[in-house]
Parts: sequence; C-alpha cells; structure tokens
Amino acid sequence: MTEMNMVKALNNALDTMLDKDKSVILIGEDIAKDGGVFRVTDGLYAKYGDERVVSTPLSELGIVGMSIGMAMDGLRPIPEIQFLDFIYTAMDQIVSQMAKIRYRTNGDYILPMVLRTPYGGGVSGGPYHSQSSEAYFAHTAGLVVVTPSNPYDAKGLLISSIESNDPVMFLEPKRLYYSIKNDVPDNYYKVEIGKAKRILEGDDVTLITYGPMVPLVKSVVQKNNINADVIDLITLNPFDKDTVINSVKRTGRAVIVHEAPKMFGVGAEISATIAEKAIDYLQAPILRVTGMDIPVPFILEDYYVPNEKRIMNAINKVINY
Amino acid sequence: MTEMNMVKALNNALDTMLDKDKSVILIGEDIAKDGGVFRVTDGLYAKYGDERVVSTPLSELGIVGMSIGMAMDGLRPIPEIQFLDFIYTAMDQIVSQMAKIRYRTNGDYILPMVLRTPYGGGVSGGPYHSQSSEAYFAHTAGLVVVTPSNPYDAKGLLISSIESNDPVMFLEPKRLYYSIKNDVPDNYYKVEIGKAKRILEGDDVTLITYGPMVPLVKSVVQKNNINADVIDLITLNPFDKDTVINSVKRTGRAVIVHEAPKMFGVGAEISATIAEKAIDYLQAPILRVTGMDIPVPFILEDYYVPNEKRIMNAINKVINY
Amino acid sequence: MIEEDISKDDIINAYRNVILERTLDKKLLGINRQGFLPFYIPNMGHEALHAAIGMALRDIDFFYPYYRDLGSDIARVGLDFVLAQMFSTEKDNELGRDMPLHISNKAKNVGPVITTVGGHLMAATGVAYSHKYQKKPGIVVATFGDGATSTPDFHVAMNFSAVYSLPILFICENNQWAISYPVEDQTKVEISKKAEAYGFTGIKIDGNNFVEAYHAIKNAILNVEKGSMPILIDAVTYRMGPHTTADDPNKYRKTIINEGDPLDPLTIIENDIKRMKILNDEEISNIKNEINDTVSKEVERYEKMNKPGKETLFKNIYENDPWYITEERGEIQ
Amino acid sequence: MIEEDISKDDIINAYRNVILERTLDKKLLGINRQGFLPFYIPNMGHEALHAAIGMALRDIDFFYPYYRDLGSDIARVGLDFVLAQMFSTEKDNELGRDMPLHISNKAKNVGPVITTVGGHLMAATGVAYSHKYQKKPGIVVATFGDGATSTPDFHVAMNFSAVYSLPILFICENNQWAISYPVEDQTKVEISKKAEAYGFTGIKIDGNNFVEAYHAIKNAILNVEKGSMPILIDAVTYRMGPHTTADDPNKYRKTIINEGDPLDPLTIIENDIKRMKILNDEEISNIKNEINDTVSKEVERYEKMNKPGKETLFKNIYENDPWYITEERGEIQ
Ligand SMILES: Cc1ncc(C[n+]2csc(CCOP(=O)(O)OP(=O)(O)O)c2C)c(N)n1
Ligand SMILES: Cc1ncc(C[n+]2csc(CCOP(=O)(O)OP(=O)(O)O)c2C)c(N)n1
Ligand SMILES: [Mg+2]
Ligand SMILES: [Mg+2]
Repeated sequence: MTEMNMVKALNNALDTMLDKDKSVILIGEDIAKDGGVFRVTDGLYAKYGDERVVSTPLSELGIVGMSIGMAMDGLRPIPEIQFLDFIYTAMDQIVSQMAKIRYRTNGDYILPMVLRTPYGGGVSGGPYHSQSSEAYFAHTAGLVVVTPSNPYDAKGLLISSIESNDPVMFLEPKRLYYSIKNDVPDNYYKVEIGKAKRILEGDDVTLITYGPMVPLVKSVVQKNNINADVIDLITLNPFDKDTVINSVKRTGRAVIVHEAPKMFGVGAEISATIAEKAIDYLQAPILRVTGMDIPVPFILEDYYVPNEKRIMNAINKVINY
Repeated sequence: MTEMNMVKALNNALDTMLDKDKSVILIGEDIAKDGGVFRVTDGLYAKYGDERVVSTPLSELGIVGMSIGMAMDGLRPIPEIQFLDFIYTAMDQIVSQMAKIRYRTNGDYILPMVLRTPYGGGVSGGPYHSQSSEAYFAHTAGLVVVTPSNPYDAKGLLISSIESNDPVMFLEPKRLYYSIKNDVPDNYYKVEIGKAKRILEGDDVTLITYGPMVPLVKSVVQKNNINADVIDLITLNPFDKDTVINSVKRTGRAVIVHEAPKMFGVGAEISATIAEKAIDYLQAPILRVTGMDIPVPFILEDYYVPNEKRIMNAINKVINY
Repeated sequence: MIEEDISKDDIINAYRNVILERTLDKKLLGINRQGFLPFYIPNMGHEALHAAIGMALRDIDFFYPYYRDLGSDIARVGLDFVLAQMFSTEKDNELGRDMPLHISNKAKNVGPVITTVGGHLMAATGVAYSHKYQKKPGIVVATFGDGATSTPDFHVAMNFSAVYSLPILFICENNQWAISYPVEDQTKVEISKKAEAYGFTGIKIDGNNFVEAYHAIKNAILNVEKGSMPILIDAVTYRMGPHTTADDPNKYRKTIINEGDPLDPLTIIENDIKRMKILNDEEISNIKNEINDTVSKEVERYEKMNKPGKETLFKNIYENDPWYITEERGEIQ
Repeated sequence: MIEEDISKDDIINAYRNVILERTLDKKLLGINRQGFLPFYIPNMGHEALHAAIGMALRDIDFFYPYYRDLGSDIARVGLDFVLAQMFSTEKDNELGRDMPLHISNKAKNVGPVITTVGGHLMAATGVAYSHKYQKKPGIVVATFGDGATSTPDFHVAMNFSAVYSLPILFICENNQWAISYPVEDQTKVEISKKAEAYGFTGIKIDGNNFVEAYHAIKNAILNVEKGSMPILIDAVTYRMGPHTTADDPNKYRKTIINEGDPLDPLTIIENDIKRMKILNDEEISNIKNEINDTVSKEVERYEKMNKPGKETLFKNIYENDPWYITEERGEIQ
C-alpha cells in the first residue's frame, strides 16, 4: 500500500500492465519524454522505450485509428487523448470503427483497447479544456464507458479495462487528479467494470453520481447530515441498474448529479430507467443537478458546475415533497 | 398546393430560398450535377450555378467547416452530409465550432447555417447508411435539432431553419423520403421551430415520437383503436416541453417511440423531463420503444426498428398497469 | 517485353481472374436488377488491377481492401467466402451484418471493409505498426479510391506511416470518379505526387494494364519491405459502370470506356494473350464457358442459402451481454 | 539591401512592435507566476514574424489567427482590445468566455481564435469562399503552428482552397515544437513542400528575420490576390519559452535560442537598426522605456478591471433562450 493521488495511481496501473504484458502499448501526444501534460505517463518512456510509449504527430484521428489497427492485430493499445475536448476529429474512428468492428465482423476482429482521456473542469481551462461529453460515448453501442472517482478505483479499473476484450472509454476526472489521495495497493488488482459502489448508506434519498462530482456529493451529504444512499456509478455503460433501482425502491427518492450538461445527458438515462422500473416506489420527482447547457465558460466556470447549494436545493425539494 | 413527397418538398424549399436570398448557398458531395444521391437538390445546380450549388471533394469536415466560414462571413450556407453515418469526421467542426462560436464570442459571430442530412433506416443500408444519432446533436448545447415527418412540415421547417440565426441540424428521415405525399403550398411558408404537434388526440395514453416513426405510431394507434394523444415533436432541441407535459398530465401514461438506440438516447430525456415535472400524474411506468443498442444490421434491420407488436406491447402494458 | 516479365502461367491465371470478376460482376448486376440482391457495387473496369493486387500480394501480407475490390477479395479469400458474404448467408463470417462486398477475414489477414471512405486507412497503419513491433513478416497493403485522398484519414495515415517508417503500401484505385465527382475536381495535382508531401515515393501506373500493374505492385511490396518506408501507388483505371446499383451515371457523365473498347482492361489482357499466342480462341472460349458455368452454379447456390435468423441479432455486441441487451433480446421473441 | 527594401518608418514601427510584444509577454508571464493571470501562452521568439504579419496585412484582409499571435493581434485590434480579453474583463468582446489570447473581432475582420489545433482552418477557407462569392476585396490570412500541419483540418483546408481557387494565405508559424514534439518527428518533409501536394506554391522563410518575413508575406498577399490560388508560407522560427505557463520544456529539450542570442528575433532587428544607423542607443533606450511604461500602466489598468458577473452566464447561447436555459438561470440566483 502506498498513499497516492490519481495521477500516480494511473501511472502505477500503466506501469504494472506494461511490465506484465508486452502487447500493451501507450500512444498519444506528448506522452513519451514529456510524460503527458498531466504526468500520467511520467517515467514510462524511459522504462519501456519509444516503441511502447509512443508520442505522436498532432492528430487524434491518428492516435485512435492507429490504436484500432494495433488492437486488430493482437496488441492492447492504450491511446491517450490529451483533453477530451480534442477527441472529436477522432469521433469517426470511435463511432464507426472502435465501437462497431466487433459487431459487424461478428467477432472476427475484437478490439481490446482502452482510450484514456481527462475530462471535466477544475483547471480553469475554458470551453476547450473542460468538457464532459461522456453522453456521446455512453450512447454509442459497442463501447464500454467507465470513470473512476478516486486513486484506488482508478488503478483497479484501469487494469480491468486493459484486460477487457471490449473497447473501453476510460474517462479521467481531471479535477480529481491531484486533489484526493488514497491507499493504493502496489501490485496488480482489479475493480470490476459494470458494478457501482454505494459509498454512503441511508434511507431518505438516493444520490446517483460518478467521476468528478463524487467527492462533492459525498461531502455535501455528510456536512448536511443527509440520510442518503450515495451511489458512485463508476461504469456509465453498462451502468449498474440493479444497484440504482434497489436503492431507489428503498428510498423512494432520487437525485442525479453530474458535471455534464443536463439536456439529453447521462442523468436522463438514469432517470428514465428509474421511471421505467421503479415508478411505484417514487415519492417525489426525479431531479438532476448538472452542468449548464452552455459551453464551459472560462471565468464563470464555478457557476457552470454543480455546487453545494444546488445539490441541497434538489435534496430538500425531494425530501420535503 | 401541389401533392408531393418529402424529397420534392425539400427541393421546393431550397428552390424557394435560393431564389429569395442570394446569401443562401448549398454545399455537399454530389449535390450539383447529380442532384444529390436522394435527388433533394435535383435541378438546382442548373438553375443557380456552381457558385451556389457546390459539389465538394470527399470530406465532411470540409463541407461543414467551409459552411462555418461562410456563415461567419454573412452567408446562409446549407451543407448536406450525404448520410448521417458519415458525419463523424465533421464532429469536431460541429461540436467545437458550429455549436460554440456564438456563445464563446458572445454573439460577435453568429452562424446562420442549416446542416441537412438523411438519417435512419429504411433503405437496407446496413450499419453505415441507417444510423440515427440525433442524441449526439441534441446533447450539444448551441445546436438546434429538428426533424420533420411529412412533406408539408419538411418544407416549412426547412424554410424556418434557413431563416433562423442559430445553427440548425436538419435531420431528414430517409425512410419517409418517398413513402408519403402531402399537399404542399407552392410558396413560402414556415413551420415553427420548437413547437410539437398533437397529430392524434386521446385520453388514455400519450405517445411521443418524431421523424421516421411518426407514420408508424399513427397507424398503429388508429388500427388498434387506441384512445391516445400522439405527439410529433418535430424539434428535438429545444423540444416542446409544454405540449408533452400537458398531455401526460391529462393521460397519466407515456410511451416514447424512436428509431435510435435506447440507452442514453433522446427518449431518455423526454422520460426524465416527465419524471421531473409530472411525476404525480403518472399512473404507469414511462416506457420506451426504440431501436436496439447495436449497430444497424444489414439483413436483420426489421428486428432492429420498432414495429407494431413492440409498440402495442408497451401501450398495453401502461394502459393495463 | 511481356514475355520476359511474366510467366505464361501467371498471365493465364490473371486472365482467369479478370474473366471471373467480369462474369460475376455482370451476373450480380443482373440479379440485382431482378430484385434478388438488394445492393451491389459494380467493379467493371477494375479487373486488371484487382488481378494484379490479388496475385502480387503474398499470404504473409495483410490486405486491407475497400468496398470495390471484388477480384482482389476473391483472389485472397476465395469465391465461396465472398459469395457467402455477398448474399448475407448463414455461412457469412459476419452473419449478414454488413453490405455486400464488405468482407472480413482475420484468418487470412484481411481487414474488415468499411463503407466510410478512408475510414480504414489509419487502422491499416496501426496493423503496420503492430507488424513492425511484433516483427511479423510481410507488409500491409491498403486500397482505396481517388475520392478517399480528400479524407482526413488519408492525410493522417500517410503522415503517421511515414513518421514511424511503417511497412505499408497504399494503392489508390483511381477510377477517376467519386460517384459524380471527377478526380480533376477532387484535387488539383496527380495523386502520385501527394506522397512527396509526407516524405516517401509515389508511383503512377496504368491500372488497366495487368502486366504493368502486377510488376509495379510486386516491386513496391519488395521496396516497402526493404526500404521500411511506405509507398503510394496511383493506379489509374476507370469506373466503367455506375457507382452502385443506386446510381445513374447518365446524370453527370458520358461513359468513355465501354465493354470491349480498346481501353477495357479485359480487352487489353485478352489482346496481350492473343498477340503472344498464349491461348488460342478455343481455349479462351473454353475458359469463359467454364467460368460462366461456375459462376452460375455458385451464385445460384449462395442465393438460395439460408440467412442468419433473428436469434443471432445480439451476438457479439460485447464480450458479455449487458442487462439491457438481455431485455432487448426478450422484446423480439 | 534592407535600405532599399523597407522604409525607415516601417522598420522603426516593426521594432516598436517587437519591443511591445516582448515587453508585454514578459510582463504577463511574470503576472502569471505571481498568480494574477491564471494562464498564459508565451510568444517569445515569434515577435519578428508577428510584426511582419501585423504590418503586411491590410485592413481589407481577413485575419484568422491562432492562439500564439500576441503581436499580430495587437497590430490588428490594438492593445486595449487584447488586454480586455487577456484579463477576462467586462470590456472583453467575448465576456471572458475564452482563454487569454483567444480573441474575436468581427468589426476588424478577425476570426475567433480556437484552442483546438487546426480547428479554424476550414472556417478560414469558408470565409475565403464567401469573400470570392461576394466579390469582397482582400484575402484571408490564417496562421497556425507546425503541429497543425498534421491535423485533418490542414489537409482538407489546403485541398478545398486549391480546388475552389480561393484567395487565402496559409502562414505556418513553424516554431519547431508542438509542446514536446519536434517538427522533425511531426513530418518527414519540409512544411513548405506540402503545398505541392495540393497544387499551389509553398515558400520557406526565416521567420526570425523581420525584413525577410515582411516582404515575403506582403508579396504572397499580392500573389494570392493576382493568382487567385492559395499560398503556403513556412515561417521558421523558434519557441524560446515554454509551450504555456503549464509546461516545463526542461523535461524534453534543451532550449537552443535564449534571449539576447544572435538568433533571437529581437537581437536581429536591433542589430539591423544599429547597423543601418536608423536609431542610436539613446533612441532605442527611449523606445524601450516608453513601451515599458505603457505596458505597466495598461496591464495594471486591465488587471484591476471588473469581470463579467454571473448574470451574463447564459447570454447568447441561442438567439432566444430555450425553456431549460430559463430554468437554469433560475438555479444560480
Ligand atoms: C466519409 C464518407 N463520405 C461519403 C460517403 C458516400 N460515398 C460512398 S462511395 C463515395 C465515393 C467514393 O469515391 P472513391 O473514393 O473514388 O471510390 P470509388 O467509389 O470510386 O471506388 C461516396 C461519396 C462515404 N461512404 N463515406
Ligand atoms: C486538436 C488538438 N489536439 C491537442 C491539443 C493540445 N495542444 C495545444 S497546443 C498543442 C501543440 C501545438 O503545436 P503547434 O501547432 O506547433 O503550435 P505552437 O503551440 O507550437 O505554436 C497541443 C498538442 C489541441 N489544442 N488541439
Ligand atoms: Mg473513384
Ligand atoms: Mg509549434
């Protein structure tokens, strides 16, 4: 066990898997000598060389596309997109190839690859260093989408993702990169894909969240002494329906919190699933506290992102309904 | 008034606006001499010339990107993407530029442009000629997303879109291109963006749908004598919340039907909005009948798309709940 | 000239390939018109080039074709495999999930054809990276049309493959049209020149002339292998038919090469064979009849074959079915 | 040589621009280190090129800069406009919505800077199309870095602008690095050669030498105008500082040009001016002092200026607010 932040935990997971499996290759902009702009790949180039820790020309299409070919040929590539905001020139590779090759070839080719990318705000990055577009990927059949909320999960989940035979979008909440430390086992371990975690237990309301908003939701609940189930989804697709539904059946109330914009966002699916499978148990509207439906503004980011006040308003509204 | 199919109605709308406004320019692959692969631009090249009806090299990024520049400079470009399935190399232009330029420049630049593209199945086109990815665009703050379900609406809505100062994604349900005819006024008229239509009225259940599924839902309701409100959304973003909520408050039951995959799809937002704003009126779960969460398969497309049986199962389930 | 460059057997083999592709192509077009094959992508005009590709590639090479590679595909994976896919049969390796001519065959080192123009070029580059990394023998050969040179993917694949010195041969099947858009509008330079912008060699060849194409491709494969740099071949040919069965070329062009014209690749190879007295008229006629019989028989067989049933719909979307797939499976019972 | 090519006033003007950019750049870096400016993109090394761009462009030309164009921006829209944006003030035309150096100024024909590398190149091409269509005078000038040449956008913009013979000048501010990635890895050829792959001219120039850069850009603008074909300029310079204030170049390179070195563009132009006896030491010193005072005063003024309040948050997302925006506005009251 070593106490470490998420960046170190991710670095440690990559190191573990590079060491364990020669088919693991990292590829992305500035990941080699520079160690990545957030230092997630620090030291790995020196240790594993330029064939396995590959800096690339400036093209996200190239990074993802090349990884797809590598995966088709038996490797386990781990492409990094420097910021999720720059992923869109690779969107065709993600939607048309990464997500569909297994299905349309009926498994003749599979794509064991993990696309890592930092997402969300927290670095005062303005409209192009702060986006949370996980809904696009969650909506894309064929992709697995995961996002850890602490260093321990980050390492275990990344290892599970690398060993998965499905293409995984591994979304790293950059606002949590350095802000929390956990005890993280030094060796290989896994955190299961598809399983949510109840990080707080309570009876009055279910709070469903993931990634960047998990510590905030947890602290708001604790600080305000709310008797709440707090669920960290960890996996967005396929999300852990049973944990969500069982909790809501017990509490009768649900509030979903995420940083991404509301309209047609991830929270809508969670809400719709509840409205389909637990309607009789609901004692209040299902509410969402989310990022605003605008680009992330540079100086007013704090008003964009959910905060204690907005979360408490929603909790109070459903509890007092 | 002339009876025409949707392709003719769209052609007529483009003709009307090309004639009316010199700043209107069409741009896309094969739209000039060939008249577009679905013939929507037939004859317009001959009438308006190659500066205004512009065939392009094979790049969707180029088509959308060039339109953005044109719109910035005061024109009203109408880019065509030959099939929605090929839009993804232009995704960066759509998400990073088209959707954000107005907001991030605080209106210094606005983008009056209409991106037209056929979507959905119905032509036995397999995984890359049949996609319904409207959720990506509906989730993108800054874009307006509309989709007509008949020739009359198609023409009026296209004219409204061209005159709008917001960037519009104009999604054309290709399965309805030739299959329905309407009386369509010969001259200029508009169909309002943001307003849904109640195309059937009833008290037992609300059916919410749009675009390609509208005729199917309507015929299923009529054939089975269901006493249903049937709502054609027409605009997906911003969708007409009031029409939906008012209807559900009256019927107490909602079924959403769309062709796109279910998970994190458009139906989830409709459901979540109902679960937020009309929970007390609900007498049954909110159900969704949708395309499957897989790529669109070439020969088994009929099992992918909602059909009478699946729609009736959902209706019966909520009515008999 | 030809006599020294190519063996008699090879040219007969090539000729048989050309005849097979032409015969099958016409057969499938006919069947489409009768309504039995919903969609087809005609290959007429590309046959000599396809024969050259099919014969120049070695088993160790990885082939990443595009959707207009009927002859090259048959040479690589066999007529049965291609027809099983063409008619979306239950024997189709892909279970009928993709359109005709969109094959995939991992066992034979063939990448999955994608409809999206250019969409496979970076994947091909990635396979080349992997080959180099894993020290696998052989190179990657990717084909694509002239329209594809305008795509983002082309640019990025050319650049990445040069930057990493990858063993990959890009073959542009330049049939001078991208649906209705002529290559003179697609780009203002010769396609072969584009390679220079990335630091490797581009070669322009006559793609209608089997012998020239065969040699050029064979040499290019060896040069890629030796030089460990990519090469781009601009193989100029002509799309003699419509773009697909949904296209009407009369709307936008006058077809300038018709069947039997001196520039028809079949005419060219047949004239070579006659001139060199490799086959006489009777032998030629026998080959044509024999191939015609095979095609008729095989097409009929695959046309009648069962198609995958709805129980296959959800197979292989993921390694394990998510809960919602289980629910959706229930909906179509 | 220089004497004939350029007027005394012009070179003094250029020198003042270079000094202004250098002084402001250092000031802003300092302020960032003290924590008052959250983020900054250093421009050191680009000053001569920026002066050349700023002076060669005419008001009728449309300028589409990238994020590292401090000097060119100031020349075009003025120091006030740039500082109002830099400090996200309430006077910022964009209301503080984008990062420093991401200006937009429609009134002065300046396109909105985008963070996404290459993301503006097709928009610039579209503006050029529109200019041509509307018969507006002037051309479009778009700048970008060496890294941008690898993007899809570069390829497509170069091709579209050639295919439609558009009046656009592409200027690559080739500072030899894309964050930690050197230009020798970015591409295996000289960037100027890439223009040939699209059918127009590419020119390589010394971007650290104001006089050379100024003439080359001025001529290129006229040639684009006359020839109605695009031109690509590869302006070789050097990023003397870190990529941004978040970057540490020591991790990946040894900086080879430092301030005051003979290759520093400021040194070059200062030596020219001294050699030609255009200004004496005292005059130079006066200019520096004067500019230093202005910079200090102006920066302080804008640093203290009010920033847009939360009531501006939802302005201009659409022409009219959708219902959910009205709801969301309510949430932050
Ligand atoms: C990215 C993309 N855009 C548009 C299409 C529609 N489309 C299919 S084939 C084609 C033309 C391709 O021309 P070319 O690359 O020359 O190949 P050819 O069909 O001539 O063999 C187009 C535009 C597509 N499949 N993919
Ligand atoms: C599409 C995209 N990918 C990645 C980034 C992150 N990034 C910002 S600047 C930069 C390097 C750009 O280098 P270059 O084009 O040479 O311009 P320079 O910064 O050297 O002036 C990178 C990778 C980005 N902004 N956009
Ligand atoms: Mg072609
Ligand atoms: Mg650079």
